[in-house]
Amino acid sequence: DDTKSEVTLGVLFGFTGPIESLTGPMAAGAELAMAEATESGKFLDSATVTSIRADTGCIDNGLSTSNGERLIAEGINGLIGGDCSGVTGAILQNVAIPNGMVMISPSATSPGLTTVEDNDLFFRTAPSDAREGQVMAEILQERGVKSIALTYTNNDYGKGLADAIQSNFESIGGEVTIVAAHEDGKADYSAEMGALASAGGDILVVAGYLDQGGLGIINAALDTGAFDTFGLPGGMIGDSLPANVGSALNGSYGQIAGSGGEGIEKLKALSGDAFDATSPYTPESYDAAALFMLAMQAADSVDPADYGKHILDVANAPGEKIYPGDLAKAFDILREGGEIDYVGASAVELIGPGESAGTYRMIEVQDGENVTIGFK
Amino acid sequence: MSGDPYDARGNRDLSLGNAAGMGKAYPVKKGGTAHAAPPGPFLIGEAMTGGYGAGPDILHDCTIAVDRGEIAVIVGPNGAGKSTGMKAVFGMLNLRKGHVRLDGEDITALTPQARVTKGMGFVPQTSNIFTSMTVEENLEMGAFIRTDDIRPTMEQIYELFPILRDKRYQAAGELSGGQRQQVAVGRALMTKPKVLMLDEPTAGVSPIVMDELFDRIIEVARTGIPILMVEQNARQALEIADKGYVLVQGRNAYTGTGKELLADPDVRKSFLGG
Amino acid sequence: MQGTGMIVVQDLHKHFGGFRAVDGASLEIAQGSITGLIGPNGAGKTTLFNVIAGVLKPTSGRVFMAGEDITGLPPHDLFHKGLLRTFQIAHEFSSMSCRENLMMVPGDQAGETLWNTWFGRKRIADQERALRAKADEVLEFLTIEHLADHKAGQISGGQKKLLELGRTMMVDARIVFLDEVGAGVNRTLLNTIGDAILRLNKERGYTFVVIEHDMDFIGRLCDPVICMAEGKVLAQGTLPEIKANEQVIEAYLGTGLKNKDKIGA
Amino acid sequence: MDLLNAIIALLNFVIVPGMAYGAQLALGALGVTLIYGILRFSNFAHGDTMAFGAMVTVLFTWLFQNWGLSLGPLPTALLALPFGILACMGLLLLTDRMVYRFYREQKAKPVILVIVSLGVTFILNGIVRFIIGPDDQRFTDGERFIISARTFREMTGLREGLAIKTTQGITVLVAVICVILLFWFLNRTRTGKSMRAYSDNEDLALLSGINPERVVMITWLIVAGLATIAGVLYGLDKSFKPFTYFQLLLPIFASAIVGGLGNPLGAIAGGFVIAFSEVTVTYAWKKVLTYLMPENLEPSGLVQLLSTDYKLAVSFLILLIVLLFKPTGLFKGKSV
Amino acid sequence: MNPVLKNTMLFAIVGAMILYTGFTQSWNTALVIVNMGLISAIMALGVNLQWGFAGLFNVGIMGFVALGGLAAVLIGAPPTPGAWSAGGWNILSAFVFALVMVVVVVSVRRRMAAGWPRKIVVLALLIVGFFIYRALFDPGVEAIESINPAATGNIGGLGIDRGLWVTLAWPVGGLFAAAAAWVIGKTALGLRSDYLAIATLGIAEIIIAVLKNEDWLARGVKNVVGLPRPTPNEIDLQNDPAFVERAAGFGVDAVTASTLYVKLMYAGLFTVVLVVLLVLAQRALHSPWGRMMRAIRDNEVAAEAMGKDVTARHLQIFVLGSAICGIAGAMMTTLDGQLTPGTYQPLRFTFLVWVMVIVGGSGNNFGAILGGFLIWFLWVQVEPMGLWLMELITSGMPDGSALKAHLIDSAAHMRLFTMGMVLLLVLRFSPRGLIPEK
Ligand SMILES: Nc1ncnc2c1ncn2[C@@H]1O[C@H](COP(=O)(O)OP(=O)(O)OP(=O)(O)O)[C@@H](O)[C@H]1O
Ligand SMILES: Nc1ncnc2c1ncn2[C@@H]1O[C@H](COP(=O)(O)OP(=O)(O)OP(=O)(O)O)[C@@H](O)[C@H]1O
Ligand SMILES: CC(C)C[C@H](N)C(=O)O
Ligand SMILES: [Mg+2]
Ligand SMILES: [Mg+2]
Repeated sequence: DDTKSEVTLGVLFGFTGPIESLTGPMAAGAELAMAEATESGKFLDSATVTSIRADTGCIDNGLSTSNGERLIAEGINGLIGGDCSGVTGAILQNVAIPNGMVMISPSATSPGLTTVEDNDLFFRTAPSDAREGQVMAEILQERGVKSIALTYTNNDYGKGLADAIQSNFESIGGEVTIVAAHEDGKADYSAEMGALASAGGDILVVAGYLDQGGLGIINAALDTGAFDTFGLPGGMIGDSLPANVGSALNGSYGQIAGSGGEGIEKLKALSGDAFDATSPYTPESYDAAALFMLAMQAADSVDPADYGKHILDVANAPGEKIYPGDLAKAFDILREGGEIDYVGASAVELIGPGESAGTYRMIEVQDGENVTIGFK
Repeated sequence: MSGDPYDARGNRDLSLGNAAGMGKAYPVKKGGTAHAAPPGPFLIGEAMTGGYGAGPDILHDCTIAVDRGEIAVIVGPNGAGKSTGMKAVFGMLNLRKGHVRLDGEDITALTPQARVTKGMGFVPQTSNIFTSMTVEENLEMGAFIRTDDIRPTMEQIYELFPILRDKRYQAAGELSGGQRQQVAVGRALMTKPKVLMLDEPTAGVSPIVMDELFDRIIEVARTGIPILMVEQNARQALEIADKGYVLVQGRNAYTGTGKELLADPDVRKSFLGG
Repeated sequence: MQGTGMIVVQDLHKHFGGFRAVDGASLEIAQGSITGLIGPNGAGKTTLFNVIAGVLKPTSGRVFMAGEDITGLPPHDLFHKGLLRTFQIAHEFSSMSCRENLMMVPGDQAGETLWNTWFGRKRIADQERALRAKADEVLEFLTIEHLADHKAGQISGGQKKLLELGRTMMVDARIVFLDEVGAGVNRTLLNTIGDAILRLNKERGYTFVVIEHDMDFIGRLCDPVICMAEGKVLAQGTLPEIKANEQVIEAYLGTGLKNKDKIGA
Repeated sequence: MDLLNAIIALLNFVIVPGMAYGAQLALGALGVTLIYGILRFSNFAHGDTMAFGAMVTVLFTWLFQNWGLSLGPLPTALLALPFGILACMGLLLLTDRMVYRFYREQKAKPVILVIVSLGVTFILNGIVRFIIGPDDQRFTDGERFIISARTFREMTGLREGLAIKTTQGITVLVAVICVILLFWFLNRTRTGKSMRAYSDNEDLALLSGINPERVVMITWLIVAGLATIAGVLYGLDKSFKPFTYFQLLLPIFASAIVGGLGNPLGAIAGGFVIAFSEVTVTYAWKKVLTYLMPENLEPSGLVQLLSTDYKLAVSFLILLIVLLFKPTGLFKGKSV
Repeated sequence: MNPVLKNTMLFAIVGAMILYTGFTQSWNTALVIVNMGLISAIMALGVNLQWGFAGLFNVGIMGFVALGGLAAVLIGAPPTPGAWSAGGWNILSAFVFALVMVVVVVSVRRRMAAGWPRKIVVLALLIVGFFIYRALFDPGVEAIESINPAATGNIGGLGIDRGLWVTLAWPVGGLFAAAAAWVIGKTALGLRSDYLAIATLGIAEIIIAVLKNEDWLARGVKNVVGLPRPTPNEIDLQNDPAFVERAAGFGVDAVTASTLYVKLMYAGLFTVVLVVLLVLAQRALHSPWGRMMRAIRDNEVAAEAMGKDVTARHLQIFVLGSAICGIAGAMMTTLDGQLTPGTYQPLRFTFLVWVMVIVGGSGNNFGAILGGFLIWFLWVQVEPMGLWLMELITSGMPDGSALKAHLIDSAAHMRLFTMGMVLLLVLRFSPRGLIPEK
């Protein structure tokens, strides 16, 4: 099946379950890149790229593995996914590695995945949370924050991120008054709020998801008047948060993986009204799909064994910088044997075992909008 | 934790799998209507054939009837189909053959609750009280279809069974066996029925209450209300009966006046204990 | 040692909330007797049974069986000590066949140990055969052999009571408590049951305690008879003695004449 | 030592949120308990029924907001609530007709109904997400606070603020009213009693002239009302998101059970037990103690019995303990 | 129709559906379904034992499954160097201390007469005990968790990772679950139906909470990945010339052959477990023991009066059923190769198993097994079905219409919708389950 005119990419996300509201835009982002490649007519032998979606439930290993196998059976050439770090590990071990399938996750950010044995098959366009912790600690320090209360969503992402923030912040002399987990999708966060408020702190750092427990925590904090400024890591950055919370969020700040607004702006322009390009991990999803196709183009093959090696090449310098919407140009360069440096929507820079280096966009909420105030 | 000995539901942990509250009867399908029928006894279940659900026939061509002012008593060995016959008359199982007529109307197709509105009252043999409701509420439920003042009737019931007055606010499930039986009969009497059907009303009640009960039954009958009754206390029952049926294996075996049956040596020996 | 009786009950109380269902009852059941227990509805007979049989915990008081204090022992222990009982409201195993209802009773079945069910199948098979024969015998005696394979939940009210009695016949008991076995049972059959009770009493030395409202039945079987009322023992003696007792007549028996004069009137 | 601030801190972070959450659970538990009490099965679809009713209300609220209708300081959703209830009634009667009635006629065991209701849950799940999507939806308007923390602080000059949200107030009020009404209805009215009679002994209910189908219908209608009210109030206070309604099921069932199944008073008691056990046991007393203790004795740690990670575990633990002492719940509930 | 024939046909139908998946999708997919089907069937068997035969309403399955998973970690994961010396012994001594404390409290309660003094002594003992326990426990935990938290930070396992020895984790998983079930049973089995249900549900949540938050044990939500498997590694097989050659002999490429080979091996192992458990269960149930259990289920009071120790029997079957769930849980974790506490959700691990039991037919082991396979098949395969349904519905609509886009977008939510539909349909046509109890 080495036909180079029909490429399929599997999109394996949790369309149902705890992050079901994130995955819609994510998948749409990935498919946008595929459509772009198809329309360019310059990808391989004017290949059409189609996606096959399948569900992970975010938390269901069994379902994820089955669906992974199903995608393999459908003859996919690359696998975009999984989304949550837990199932991503399961898919990697049980589907990708045995089948020699390359897998790029746009959103699995757990530091644990950095060291996992992956036969060079696993990449991610999102940085490990270990890095974000460092960045956030620096930002807090620069703003003169002395003490923080910290709450995280109780999964490997939240826990890893919280650990990173805590250790980095403490090592530069800050005080973490409390680290309290919160479960997503729960009915009520009064208990967490009570503990957080009691512990106190200059600001409350919420290492959660913006339309999950994170939102609930922020609402509870504002309602009770316990905190009025929040530190917002990547999972909390998105247009829906200021929209949902309202003016009370003004002045809160944070960071999200991403470089120069350029990439994301281009993606926003590209997506138009079709979906929300700033939704978390949507840029990364676009980039994951793009990376697959660029690597295939570079290897001139759709066989994972061939193109896998090229992923790092196309993602990193040297070469021409490629942004969303530039795929056609990139295909041309690659066809001619040139080099590209894919920047994409989320400033992709793959380091180490193939994960995003993590340039971060510093955000502050002003007048009910996320405003980029710098980069780190 | 000790179980409630009267808790006929028994198993404590199978509650979810227990069909209590879902009922055991297979009542007539809704939507049937009554229509005029040839004259005959006030209440008659004629040539009834049928059984439970899709199971085998229990009743075979069985006829039971009672007329105004009469007491009719059904006797027979255990499992003969006496209770089944009563239920059939009340529309609690689907008849495959036969008719039920009440007061010149064919009511075979009526649901039980429609028959209640037509003036039939019934005390079943088992699970004949609302165990979780108080005695008084049990009586109120007996009068569910009535719209007039029920207090006088309730007073009468308490007069008849004084113990119930003492226990009026107690859950009926906490009563003794005989007390429950009294509640059950009281509930049926509350309906002020046009015809009363009793399935072993005296099982487990003490002699003194039994006498009272028979008294009251006679009294009720004398006001013109027909009474159809199953009894294992057959001799006492047949003594006051105008009509007696002996059922065996779902069929009418002997029929006659109460006196006749009492006198019949065959019947005495086989069913009345000599 | 407490007393000499098979069962000795000392100042037993059972209260439900404020209500005293059994209120200081003391009695003694002689070894080898058939004792009748009568009393008005709500006198506390069944409650007394339940306390003795371990279904209910007494509020106070003690119960002895053959000199041993059995107060508060759970029913299954009492069963193994030879104390059996029937229930006033039949407690059949409704989804099991009538035969199985009987076969489950004996307590020393090898097949009730998991290990044996896996690795001792021969022994179980032998035992089962014997049990089955025994059960069929009992069913036949109760005239319900045709119901052997019927589900017990789907037999008539009276048949359930028979099955209830049948269970006590599956094992060798020392004392059997019968709670209104007769209510709802055909009188002809009740006579046969009475005969069986007498036979078990004579031949095997079972002690019986019988609650019944049918004075004929009591009269045929029981000596002595105990009458309870309002949770206390009202009187004790032979049936004629009891029948002559004014208090008993007033509380329980009544004159029995009332409806006689109304018939035909 | 500053007693007033300590009390206010406790009120603000424990009592008020606990009350509101407890009332929310109680409202949900009322529906569950009613179905259990009358129809005799644990209805897993209740969470999604709440979601459905709330969804319809949200849609109507948006419509009204578009038209410019409003209730002043009260949320417009209250205006839309009747429509949500009506739609929910329709839905429940339809599911009863299409699904549950069959099993009733079959005399199916309650556990079958439980699993069937799980099937209904899945379907409702799909329908709700299909219509309104899986995302958070905002439909709150009107005055957000009865009193906000800032206003309170300015008014009293205390360091601690006390916030009471309008929705919290409404929720508690409505929950209490619903319980009283339901209790009165079931225990005092003829229809209510006939429903209890039906649940006690269906055959005998037939013999008393009670129409079972009517009882079932009334039950579903009440449940629809309760579910929609509960769903909307929850949505107003927190947010409307289909997924959380399914998650809400667990604490709701816990409330109904710890209070005693089938008993409306139990539902409200259970709701508060669950809510307060979540909030209090993991509460960090540092703040309160700091106000109470002389300065040099101020606690350095959080003074927290258990970390909030275990809040759910703790509330279940408390539930277990209650059940061990009261095996059928606080209010002697039914066990079918 | 003759029931044996009917049942065989039902099994054949499910088999055919899986085969069809094999032919139309891939044999790998089919085998994945088979393997999880086997595990599900075992879980269903355990639940059926408790519910179908003893009437115990256990909805804490998830907890036992998770404990089984924990066993897989503690047996299979590599030991963390230095963890034991850093804090392991502390923790262990804390546990021993706690155990001693419980014994002391119990014996004090026995010895002293009831009343205020006893209450005070007991309470004092408990409080003091708790603080000593924490004093022993906390430093140990801290020490262990600080050993390279991103990669380990846990106590580690025994590191048993050679071939079939890995399966040792399965019986150990059963033991873990059994031990937990014993404790739970001792306290909660007196409860009735739904009250027992919520109690077990709660305990399961507590178990999960512990697994999620006690990082020293199995890394909590940070997951343990790369657990050993009893099968050879696919990559090794692919690099093994002999294997490649043999695969070529069958006309399959090495990758497919290796993945199939591994899955078949799993399937074989699982089948052995299932068959053994099934035989044991069948024998037990068609014996006086089974009869006794049914009697207890039907009417506890009467069974008790007939000399059956209801409490003990309940405890026995609760422990057995839970152990089976534990075994299945360990098997599943070995199959996944990782423990992910966050994935333990009641819907997936408790209620889905219940659906299997009820749809299959409670009270019948074969029913439970059939239900396990069927429901798992549907759980996985309704997604494409839902999509297909949506495509069918929208096929008539013009491309680019908003409704069509909306419908296709919603296809993922149609998974549960379709599942619900199928569930209702099955139960509609056989309300007592596909293979009902006789
Ligand atoms: N669980 C209970 N709660 C409250 N009262 C109870 C309970 N069980 C029994 N009683 C009361 O205790 C009294 C004695 O009941 P018991 O069943 O022992 O009577 P009995 O002598 O067996 O009567 P019968 O001849 O009618 O069977 C009755 O008045 C009854 O109402
Ligand atoms: N719910 C049921 N389902 C199926 N069969 C039943 C059911 N109830 C009773 N039967 C069968 O119907 C037959 C007649 O039962 P019925 O209850 O009418 O007897 P009965 O004459 O009232 O006996 P008794 O004097 O013992 O009350 C019995 O043989 C029994 O096996
Ligand atoms: C999709 C994301 C919310 C997933 C998250 N970053 C994780 O690693 O679990
Ligand atoms: Mg009868
Ligand atoms: Mg009695």
